[in-house]
Amino acid sequence: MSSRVLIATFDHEDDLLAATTAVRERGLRIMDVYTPYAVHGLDRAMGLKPSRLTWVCFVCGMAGALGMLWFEHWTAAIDWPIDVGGKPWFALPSDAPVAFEAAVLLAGFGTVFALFGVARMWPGKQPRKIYPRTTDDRFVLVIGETNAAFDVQSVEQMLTKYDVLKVEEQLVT
Amino acid sequence: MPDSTTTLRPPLVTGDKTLSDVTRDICEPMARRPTALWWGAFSISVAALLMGVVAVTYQIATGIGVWGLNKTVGWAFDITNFVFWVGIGHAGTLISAVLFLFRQKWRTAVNRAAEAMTLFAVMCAGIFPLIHMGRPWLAFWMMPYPNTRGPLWVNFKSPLLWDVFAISTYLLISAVFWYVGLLPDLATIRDRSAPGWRRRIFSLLCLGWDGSARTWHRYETVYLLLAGLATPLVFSVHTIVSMDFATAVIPGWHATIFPPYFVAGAIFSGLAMVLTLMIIARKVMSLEDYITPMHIDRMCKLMLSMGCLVGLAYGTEFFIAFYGGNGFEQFVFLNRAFGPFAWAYWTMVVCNVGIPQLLWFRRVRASLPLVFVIAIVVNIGMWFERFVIIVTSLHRDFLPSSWAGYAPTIVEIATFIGSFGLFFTCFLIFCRIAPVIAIAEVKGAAHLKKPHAPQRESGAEKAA
Amino acid sequence: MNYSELLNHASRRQFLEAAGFTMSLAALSGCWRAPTVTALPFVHQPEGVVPGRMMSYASTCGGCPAGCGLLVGVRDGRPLKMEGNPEHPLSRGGLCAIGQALPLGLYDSQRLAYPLRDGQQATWDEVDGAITKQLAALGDDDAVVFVTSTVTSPTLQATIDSFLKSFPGGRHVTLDAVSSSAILDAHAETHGARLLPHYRFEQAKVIVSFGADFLGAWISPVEFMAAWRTQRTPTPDKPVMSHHVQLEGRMSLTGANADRRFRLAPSEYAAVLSHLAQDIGKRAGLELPTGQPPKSPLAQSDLRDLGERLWNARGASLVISDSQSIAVQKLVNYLNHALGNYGQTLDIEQPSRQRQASDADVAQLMADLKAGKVAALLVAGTDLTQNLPQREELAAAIKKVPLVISFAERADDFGALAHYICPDNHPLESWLDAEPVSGVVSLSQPTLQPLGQTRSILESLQRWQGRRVSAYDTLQAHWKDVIAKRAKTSSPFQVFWDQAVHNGFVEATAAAAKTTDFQFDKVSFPESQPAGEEFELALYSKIALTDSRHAHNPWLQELPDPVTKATWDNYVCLSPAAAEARGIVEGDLVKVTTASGVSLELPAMIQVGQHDRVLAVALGYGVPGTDRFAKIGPQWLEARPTVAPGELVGQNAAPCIEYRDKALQLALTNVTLEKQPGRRDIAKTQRYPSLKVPANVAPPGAEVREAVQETTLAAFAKDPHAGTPEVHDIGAGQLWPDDHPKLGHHWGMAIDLNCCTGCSACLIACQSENNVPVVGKDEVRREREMHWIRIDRYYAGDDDDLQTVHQPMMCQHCDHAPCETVCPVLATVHGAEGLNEQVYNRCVGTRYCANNCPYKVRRFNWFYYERDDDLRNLVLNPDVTVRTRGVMEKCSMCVQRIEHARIEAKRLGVPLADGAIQTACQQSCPSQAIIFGDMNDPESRVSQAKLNPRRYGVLEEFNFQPSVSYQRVVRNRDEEIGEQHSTGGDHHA
Amino acid sequence: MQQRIITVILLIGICFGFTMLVYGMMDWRLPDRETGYSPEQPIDYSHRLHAGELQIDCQFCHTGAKQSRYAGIPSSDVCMKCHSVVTSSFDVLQQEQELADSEQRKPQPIISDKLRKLYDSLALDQDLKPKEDATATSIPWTRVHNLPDFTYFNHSAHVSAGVTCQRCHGPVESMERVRQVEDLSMGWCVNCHREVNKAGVNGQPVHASTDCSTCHY
Repeated sequence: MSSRVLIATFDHEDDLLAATTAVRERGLRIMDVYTPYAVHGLDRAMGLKPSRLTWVCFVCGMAGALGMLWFEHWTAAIDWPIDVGGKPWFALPSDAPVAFEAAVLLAGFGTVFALFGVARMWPGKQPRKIYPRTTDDRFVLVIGETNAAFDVQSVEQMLTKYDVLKVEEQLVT
Repeated sequence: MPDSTTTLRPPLVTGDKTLSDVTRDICEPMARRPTALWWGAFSISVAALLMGVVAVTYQIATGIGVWGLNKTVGWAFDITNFVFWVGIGHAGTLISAVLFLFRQKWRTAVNRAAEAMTLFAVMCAGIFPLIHMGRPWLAFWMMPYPNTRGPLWVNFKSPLLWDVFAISTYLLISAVFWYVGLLPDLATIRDRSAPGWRRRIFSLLCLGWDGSARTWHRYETVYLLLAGLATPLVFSVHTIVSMDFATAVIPGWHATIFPPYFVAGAIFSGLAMVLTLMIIARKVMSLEDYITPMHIDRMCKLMLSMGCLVGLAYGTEFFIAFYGGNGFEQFVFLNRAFGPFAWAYWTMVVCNVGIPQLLWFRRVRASLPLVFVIAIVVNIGMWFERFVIIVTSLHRDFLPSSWAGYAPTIVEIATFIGSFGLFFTCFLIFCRIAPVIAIAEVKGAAHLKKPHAPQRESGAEKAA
Repeated sequence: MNYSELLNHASRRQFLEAAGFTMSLAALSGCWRAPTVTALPFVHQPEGVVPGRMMSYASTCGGCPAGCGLLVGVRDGRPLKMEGNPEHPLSRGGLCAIGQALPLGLYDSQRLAYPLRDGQQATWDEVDGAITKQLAALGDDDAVVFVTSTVTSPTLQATIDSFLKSFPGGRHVTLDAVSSSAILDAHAETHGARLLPHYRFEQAKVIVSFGADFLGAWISPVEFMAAWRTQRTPTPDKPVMSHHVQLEGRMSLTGANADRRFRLAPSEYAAVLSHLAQDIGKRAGLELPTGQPPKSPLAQSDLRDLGERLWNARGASLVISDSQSIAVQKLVNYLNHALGNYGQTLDIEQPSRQRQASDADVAQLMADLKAGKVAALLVAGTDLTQNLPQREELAAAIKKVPLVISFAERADDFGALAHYICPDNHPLESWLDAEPVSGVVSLSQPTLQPLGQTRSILESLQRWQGRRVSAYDTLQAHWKDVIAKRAKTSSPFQVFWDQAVHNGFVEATAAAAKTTDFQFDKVSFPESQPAGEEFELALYSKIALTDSRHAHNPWLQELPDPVTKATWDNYVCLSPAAAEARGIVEGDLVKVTTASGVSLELPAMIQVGQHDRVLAVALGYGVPGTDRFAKIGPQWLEARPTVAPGELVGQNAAPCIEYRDKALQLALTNVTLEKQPGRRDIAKTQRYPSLKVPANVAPPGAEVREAVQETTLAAFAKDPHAGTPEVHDIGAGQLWPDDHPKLGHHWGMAIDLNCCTGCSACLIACQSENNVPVVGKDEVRREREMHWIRIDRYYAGDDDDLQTVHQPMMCQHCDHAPCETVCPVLATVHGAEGLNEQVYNRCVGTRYCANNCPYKVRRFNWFYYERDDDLRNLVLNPDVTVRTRGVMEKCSMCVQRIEHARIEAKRLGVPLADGAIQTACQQSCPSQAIIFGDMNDPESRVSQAKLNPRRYGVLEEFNFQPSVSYQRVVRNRDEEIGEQHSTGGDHHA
Repeated sequence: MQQRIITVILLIGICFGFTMLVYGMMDWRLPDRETGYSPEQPIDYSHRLHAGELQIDCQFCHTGAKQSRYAGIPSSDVCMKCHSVVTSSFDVLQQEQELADSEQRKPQPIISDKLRKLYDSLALDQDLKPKEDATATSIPWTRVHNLPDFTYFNHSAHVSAGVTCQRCHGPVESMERVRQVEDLSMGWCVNCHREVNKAGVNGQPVHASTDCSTCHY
């Protein structure tokens, strides 16, 4: 099924931010916003919840640390206990460094791959071509059709006071 | 809303640019043919690299004996270079991660290059522990993998093993950090470049980045997390490197001050290297508008403070040796300052503590040539620091009967030069194929002026 | 999807391509099938021979005339390990470096494998035929001269005599490279019998040696060391030990072990001896030597003290000298006589036969040769032209001799001049006997078939007298006729013989030598010659290369001299003062010219304790053919050859020898020294000579390292623990729990530094047991020698009263080993029995362990040390891995011997007894300074040694918990604390 | 579709190939891929016959096993203990005997081809008399069980501890030609040592050390 969307293009983050807020107040549905760089405050303007990737990071980190600690102790003291310089079997201090590195490694990779997962990014993925120059100098606000009065003229009217460069309507599948 | 021009801080990007200017300025050098200057630098680096390759091949084919080591001095150039390069690497992460956490916007100009530098420096560093082995082809024995020997695992109590994990983790995380930072810019290049292999490659690399605010939102989180991980990682890595010595029993190595001492030294040397590179890049890639004197000035201040920190560490070592009252310890430090390797020691002190003091003067900080020279001097000094720690401690230890000397052979020197070859070759290639400056971040951080009189484009009407 | 379906989609070809490609990868992994190994069993297995088991055969060492008892370890038909025969009455289980190195000489690919005729390979029949013809042609007045080094073998002596008897003009001349003929001649005058006393150091309470290096290379060092040692172990309840005074010009190993050492130029011996003689003579109330004693270079107080000590120990004192001046030796005899030492510490009833040379005969021979009066010249056991002065004239003269025969094992300097070389068997290949001291007759038996077509000299001589008798028969016959009778055995000969072969020796009393009363009139004070400013030159022999015979043995060439620590070279030793005065630094080339105009150009060695007017050069170098070592050791970019092109290993100093008053003088006066341009680095294994750290970097209060502890007898008598430095409390409480109790055995070692003389026999013992490679001069110069044992030598005191200590330093097998903690791949770990194990095949070669070893005893294989000489490889011990390039190695406490002993005990079902395991170094230590054993067994000798109040551990305050401990040095001196470590640190390379 | 199949094959194959490669590379010096190694021998001597059927004790021929590092390959004269009499298989000899009886003549000596080689090595002629022209030469057997040079296995220790030969060499008494059964890898050694320390060797408690220096020096 296809739906109509309005695509408003701006050339400065301030306009975009203001517009976004206004549009949401109007009760219009913001499908997405495309910007050349991370515009601060946009997430609030769009009303995005804080990402849960932090937890992924934490869990991976813990897994790395604990897993490695256990592995070190198991290899050195349980599977084949070997006397090294008369050091004790339970040697937490000397196990710490590697455990820490393992934590960092797992946390880092876990988080990044989680990002690729949730953001649907993979090598060779083709982005939609409909928003030109969003990776250069254009800020694009995409408004989706809702039951609320989705009236092209009025929306455009509203956006002009935010120095919108252009507003166009499209059908998206 | 606040106009960026009214802020008291000097602007991060000078020359009244628009967003598209920024994009163009940074991307165009890549599209252009390389300059003669680039070719010159590149051919020299490759020559050096080849020299290194030859030296290492000869050494691995013949034996470690082709180095000047002996029964008493078991490490010298090899590990010195290793620590030296790891140290260089650290400033990269420091600048990109730590300054990011501290919301230092000026970092955006240099962080990309700094991260790349980290990557290549760590690559150079990683080579030395590998080739310093008597039987490098068995290096994989350092990895705890299931085997038919019992299985026989590895010694997790050995600082060298900690090194293996620290360095490889550091390399991987730095690479990821760098790559994630590159994603939006890769997309920018993809969109700038005309359809063709170039475009295909970049669209493959940028994982279909489309600048969606939702992605940006998550992306920011991840980047923050990575920065948060990378920061302790840097400190841990050099702490562990320092433990190669600190956990040993050899007087002059066995010192609890080493972790902070080494970290400070690492950052110090790293900053020096970043400065060196940035000053060159600025000229060669004509990026004066992005790497402004203000950046240089900040780096100099940081470097100066690190220099003083390092100086403090040297002083503390001597004091502890004297105060600790251990004859062996005291001897080692006297021997450093007045023994056969005094020349190395004093070179170190002058280069690391003496000369950087010039940076107290604004005029010095303002003059790029001077800063450049000082940066080089610091690099030299920091190399000697590691040399002094390793060689002077080893060559005269407990029993006078086995006291020995040390002098490098051609092979060692060639290998050392080779590592520089590798580093610069990688860096020059990087300058050609990836944006040296984080486009998206500059745009975000610069908070450019809104272009006057927005020209409305036709087409909005047609919507009706 | 299934296979058929798949084929519908992908064409067969594509599939095969894909599959094939992947298979090729898998196939790669299969490439490493081990090569096929063929095993050749015996056809007829000899009785009692079990492949893989080492068997010992008693024999006699043929390395020098000292004739020490030998146990030859033979494994799978190869003699591998030389060990001392503990039952032997003279050597008492000790064996010196030369003896240890015999096998390498045996497996020398350059030994002659066939006789030579005019330098061409020949068959024995040809050679025998020609020689017998020429011998038969000799007229009655033709002189046939048979030159040998000292012959201690009764059978060989008899054979030579019977051979010479068939020629009216036949005579036997004995030539010793380092001769003692003055001692024999002196006794001929004072005791009416030309003999060499048998010195009995075990009886000597006071030893005064004038330059005699009896612990180093003088006459019979192993025997002397074993005897000397018995007087060097003071105990708390019996704090007595011998007092050993050394007066010498050069710095000898014996001087390094003396309680009191005086610097005295050889020309000054006479003066000091005269004063002592006068003193003792007066005390004994004997007729004094005629004349007036010259002015003494020694302080009156010292002289009085010496005389006092000697007199108080009369009957149990010993005065000896290596001087080749008969006058001096007569004074020595006078002293020993006046002190009543004859019959006590000197035995002339059953004299020594280890030196028999008569230099007068040698001089006569040289004259005859030049005069062309010699018709036939046969030389065995010595290199005539190499060991004598005036080589050129001599060589020219020899060329005129119609028949010249050499029995040398190779075409040496003299062999090159000989018409025939009839190579004798290697000592390990031949039947022979020896009587080093009258009354002790020992046998040597072959331990393998001769490797080449060499032939025992016994057989050759028999053959030339027309008798086809094997060496074995000759020997047995002589034993049947003579030795058995002397031994007064009641058992039948076969039993006696089997016993002798089994034990390796028999006690066979000899008729007491006929001596007269002491001839006082023969002894006189020499007229004083004022000491000039010119140098004196002392020619000496190193412990490893007594004469040219062993120059082809790389183990001995690379053995560090125990005093100078130099390898692969000889050099001119001179005192620091002398060097400074002439602006000479170590390694500078200097030119030494003797009064007779002979000159040598050698590098300078600055030697602490050397007399300022004395130069010293070692004999036994510059041997033809030693340029073979040019390429020994690794060859790489910056490698320097061990022997420079056109040169030899060192230079021959024999041309400097002068024949004066009936002896070949090794000590020469009026020698000049001049500095030459250029240098030659000397490869030393120890650079820094002292425990005192350099003054300019010495922290106050820590100027001296306490690695070696010493005390004086006086202090020891008061408090057995005297000399213990106050160490920081190592703390009873440990940081970690002790998770590694040593429940079973706990191997440990104790080394008594008061007995260790530094003779370095253990180095070679270890090298031969553990397949330690030879690395060549350049690698030693780069401080990369591979010896597992290092004998640290430290000087203290000033040049006029130099005190030296020797400390064998090998892996200490610490229970808290710093090396183990740092190895990333567990290549060096701790065994349950306290051994620090090095696993070569696991080592990746990071060298971290070596860096972290506080004793610096780990050795790294910098290169692949060549093992391409297949014959030489036969010397390798199959029980020890030959290490490859890039791995670390170190002392393993002969773990292979531990394992073997353990398994044997298990096989025989007996407990592992103390002493069942002997490490290689311990077994052949001539002074039995090393004890190895189980520290958990309170009865074991090592446990006892660890209770010794003199015990201490090196660097033990660091809590490394070394398993090797040392016993403190005790010097027999009166002062409580010797003015220790005052200098020495100042002169170093 | 077709392409995808090829990719799948390639992927699976490459994974397989690389795992093999990696497996091959680790410890390639250990002879653990020698399992099943069963080389041709100069004389196809049957352990099944001698050790199995005839019940000859292993150490009757391999005398070194108890007292030496090496079990040792028997010298030719050991074989002669029996084969000076038994020159061929029993029934062949019997036939000849019967034939000879029927023809009233002395039976001719019959020597089987296998044993011919043995006698040649001993330089014995048809009537087992020494030939004067030939000299005895040992039989070049091919070693089946090989360990790396840096590993010291001592037969004596294991035999006197009561370990059966089969424990390492497998059921030799059932083999026509000897085959390597175990992989002789370090892990295999160590794990056996661990077991016997717990379980003991046929009831007897033993101490089998797992120190490195037990096998490596």
